[in-house]
Amino acid sequence: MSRAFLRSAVGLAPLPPRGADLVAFIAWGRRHHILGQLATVWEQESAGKLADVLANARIFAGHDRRMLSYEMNRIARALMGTDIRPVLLKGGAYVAKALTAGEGRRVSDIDILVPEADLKAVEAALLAAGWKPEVSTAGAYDQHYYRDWMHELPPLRHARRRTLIDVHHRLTPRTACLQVDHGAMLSAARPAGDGSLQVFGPMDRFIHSAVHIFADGTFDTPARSLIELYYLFADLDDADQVSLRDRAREVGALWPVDHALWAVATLFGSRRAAALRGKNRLSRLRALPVRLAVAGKLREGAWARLADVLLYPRSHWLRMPVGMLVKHLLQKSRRMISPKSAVAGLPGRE
Amino acid sequence: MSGSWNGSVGPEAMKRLADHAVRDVAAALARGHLVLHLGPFALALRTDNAAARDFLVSMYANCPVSLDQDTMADFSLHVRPPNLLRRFVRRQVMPDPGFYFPSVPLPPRMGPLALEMGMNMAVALQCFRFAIYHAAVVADETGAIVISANSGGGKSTLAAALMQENFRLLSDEFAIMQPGEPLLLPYPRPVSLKNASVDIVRAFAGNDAMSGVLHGTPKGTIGYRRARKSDIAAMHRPARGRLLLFPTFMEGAKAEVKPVEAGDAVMRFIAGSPNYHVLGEAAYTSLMAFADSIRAYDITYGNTADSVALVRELWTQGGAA
Amino acid sequence: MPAGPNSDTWRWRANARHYRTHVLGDVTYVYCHLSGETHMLNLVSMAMLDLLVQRPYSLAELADAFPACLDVPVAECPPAVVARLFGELDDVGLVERVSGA
Amino acid sequence: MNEPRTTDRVFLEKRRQLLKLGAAGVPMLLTMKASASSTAHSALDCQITIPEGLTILVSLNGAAWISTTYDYDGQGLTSQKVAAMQNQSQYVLPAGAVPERYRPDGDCPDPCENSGDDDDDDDNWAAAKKPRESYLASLLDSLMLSKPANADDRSTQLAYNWGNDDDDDDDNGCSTGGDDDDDGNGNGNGNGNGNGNGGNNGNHNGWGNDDDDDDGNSNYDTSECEYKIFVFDSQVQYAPGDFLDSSGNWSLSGKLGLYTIVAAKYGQYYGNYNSFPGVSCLLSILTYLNNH
Repeated sequence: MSRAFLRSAVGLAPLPPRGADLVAFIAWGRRHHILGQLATVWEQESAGKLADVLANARIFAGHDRRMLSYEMNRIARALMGTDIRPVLLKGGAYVAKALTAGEGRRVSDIDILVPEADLKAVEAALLAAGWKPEVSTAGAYDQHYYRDWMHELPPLRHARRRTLIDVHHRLTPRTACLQVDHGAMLSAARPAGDGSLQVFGPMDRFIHSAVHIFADGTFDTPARSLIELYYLFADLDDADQVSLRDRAREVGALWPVDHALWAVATLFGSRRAAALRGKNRLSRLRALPVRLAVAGKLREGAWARLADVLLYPRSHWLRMPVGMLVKHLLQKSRRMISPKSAVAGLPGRE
Repeated sequence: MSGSWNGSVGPEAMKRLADHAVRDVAAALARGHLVLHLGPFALALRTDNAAARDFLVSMYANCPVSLDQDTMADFSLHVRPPNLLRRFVRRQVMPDPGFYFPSVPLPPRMGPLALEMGMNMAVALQCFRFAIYHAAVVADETGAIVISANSGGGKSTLAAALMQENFRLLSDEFAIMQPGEPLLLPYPRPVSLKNASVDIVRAFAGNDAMSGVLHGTPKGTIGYRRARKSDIAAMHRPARGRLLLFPTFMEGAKAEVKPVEAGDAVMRFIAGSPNYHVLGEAAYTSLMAFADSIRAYDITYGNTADSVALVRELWTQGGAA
Repeated sequence: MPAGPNSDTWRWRANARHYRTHVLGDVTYVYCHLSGETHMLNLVSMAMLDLLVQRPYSLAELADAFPACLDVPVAECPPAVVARLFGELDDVGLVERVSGA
Repeated sequence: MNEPRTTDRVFLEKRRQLLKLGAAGVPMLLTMKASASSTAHSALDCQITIPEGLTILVSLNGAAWISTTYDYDGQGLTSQKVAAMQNQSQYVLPAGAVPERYRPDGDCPDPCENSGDDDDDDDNWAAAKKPRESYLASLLDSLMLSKPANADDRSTQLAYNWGNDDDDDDDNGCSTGGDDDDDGNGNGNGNGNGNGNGGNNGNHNGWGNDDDDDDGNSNYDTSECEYKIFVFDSQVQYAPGDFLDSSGNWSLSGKLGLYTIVAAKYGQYYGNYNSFPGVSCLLSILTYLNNH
């Protein structure tokens, strides 16, 4: 069922013809926060209540997009006079480059990547321009956790606009077993807009998305992530498609990219992606858990919960060596009983 | 495949809630297939709560509804127990608009409140096709009176009183503004009354106009004044704003009127909107046109009769701004 | 208040195509396309915005020109005040730096 | 579009007046905000009812015990009373749950050293920005002071200086009330009083009896300075949304502030479990804020 929905979502298949199925399809899109993407594909061909629902989603996504563009403008403004050119990651990049992957996409925050050497300067510039450490992670332990173990600064929230920014200096945590060569990707980045910001090239965008989805997280938004991969893949020209796996190998991200190609090939029926995978398939044993989890997440309900069980330990395992993981979980559980944050109930993430 | 995907049956041909057998209504409600078509919105409802169901059947009798699973809705609302355990251990009920929003759990007898709160939430937090402002709206043929919601200002009581004066009810809770144009759209749901207002409105509107009363809710004593058949019949007819009021009720106060500059009025009005910023330019355009077409006043009053007399006077003087 | 660093040599302008205005009495409501925000400007901030539409100014030039534009002596509108008012416009993205300056 | 106006004398004068305000730091540009404030939002204008006699005991490290049954005699804290209260508490929050401004200062032997209550900045009371809220908060607080006489005084004094002038007679050696009082005087005059006074007020209520001067027990029992107790003498109903400003930031002070914090913390740790009074109302507001 879900696979059919995914294909309808990107316009590879028509909308479900029966009323009840169409209602179920829209409900599915709503649950997965992809109504905006559905709107970009289907609003023009819709009428009546369906058109209303899609228009509503388009307007909401338009707001996110405006917010994102403006945040980019503000980041460039904050860094004016320095020669730091942050790379926009994920949604920010898709919007800056007007990619299909960015259309109708819901966003809650903006991610940028800067060389580690510039990290302090970037943080200082942002703080001077009105960003503040996010309350929910302002505690000493969280600060230490982010700074020492992770691949980003603790999130900053702008005091007036209340938007969040994640400043990364690498693409996977320092402690993760997968170490992507972010330096290579950073130096291949290209200017966006007026040149004060940058974006990755198309291949690196796909690679980063694959890393983010399969090697760094709990896969919380499966439909959204998979649709993103599909569009990013479609955005590659022939030469890029052919070179994709080589580039992935070069930057040390081959296995997530192979997972991603598997997803695009299997779920969206892309022959091109299937051909690229060719004989270089991952050993079934390594591939199986992730793929089961993807399938489970897509099915929702009990399957999704099962997938969570598979994925939650995995997401941590991907990020930290075992000893450190034990320490972190211990600290986390202790924090449940002994919170560091002194300010109660303030709006924060999670 | 052009224009064929509409996902709904023609709302004009739809039966009223009262025309359906209660048993069918209950069955559709239990499955979440009951779709209420009111003004610009179609709302899919689901509940097992008997109090909420009875309330719906009584207060929304004249609204068009569909009971089949083929009908697309703008929003869906599930009035349900907070979790499985609560269903048995200590029965409670709460609105669940489909996104994470753990609202105040209520005892089952307060199902109607959970339903009404949920319907407000569904619109306030999920509607982006129209700019929503926290205000009551009533209108006659010449235009609309928008009553902004000051806390304790008596917005709903005043709206109910003006219904008695032959204004039609557009909405008790939201001024729903068309993007790009200063048109206000009707969404005529029951008028929600708190504490002393319940009896005040009952006294002039009559018992038949009222719902039962819920005591001891998180908002105090709550009762509803139903939208009339004529209000429902006009639910697709928008109105143009002429008067914007910021009411303050003060026990025993002398009735008083003070003009509010349009610039100030706009600022206050936006502060009561949950979605102004989401609509961006379209909301700005319609709001500026609205500001040009209204006169705005702070009004202070000590009783309902005063407030009605005062509004009558403002309404007849000056014509359109 | 300003949204980032500033330098006396950088020149700034307001681009009227980036926003819409609507006058309501003494205040002007400004919708900014870029941010999607609506701002309420009073006669002073609106005067500065109007001035910056005409041609680019550096902060130093603005400190000279703005009191004259308001028809007040510099003592009533010293450079620090001009800088603060400019900062308010800068903070909400109503002004942009002219490239190459 | 304002060409014709610019030559008008009245217009020029208006601008001049505004410029004076601008020079004094008043913003000349306001950005419109759709409201995150719950008062504007019917779904969120829920009220919390704090049951009569509810007590909150706060320890040095910011842990809290909440009881609806413990009957505090108002005669100062002793280790027995602390133990009894903890025994009767239905809800417990771990160390760190309560912000420092509500904690005892712990400086038992030292009479009234300034507790360095410098947390003004994590409140949003600063300057004259939120007169309405501070007024509201103080008014609400004043409605539930332990001593009715004070309540009357204070409710007429609005947010200004209230609590400083009256009974805060620094009578007992380790009362933080003394400290807060100093604080309050320091910034209260400039009306940034929310915090100092809030804490102050809380002190009064809990320690209201400190006035009775029974320092005797605190000489041998450090409970007085290692714990602080807050008592709600009568049932109180309030809307926590009133403590939110239009950006969705909290301005919390006084006993109601403490209660709001404690309820929010409880909700954060335990959700709806065990029905802490008002927790679902707060959860609904917090969730709304987090999603917007």
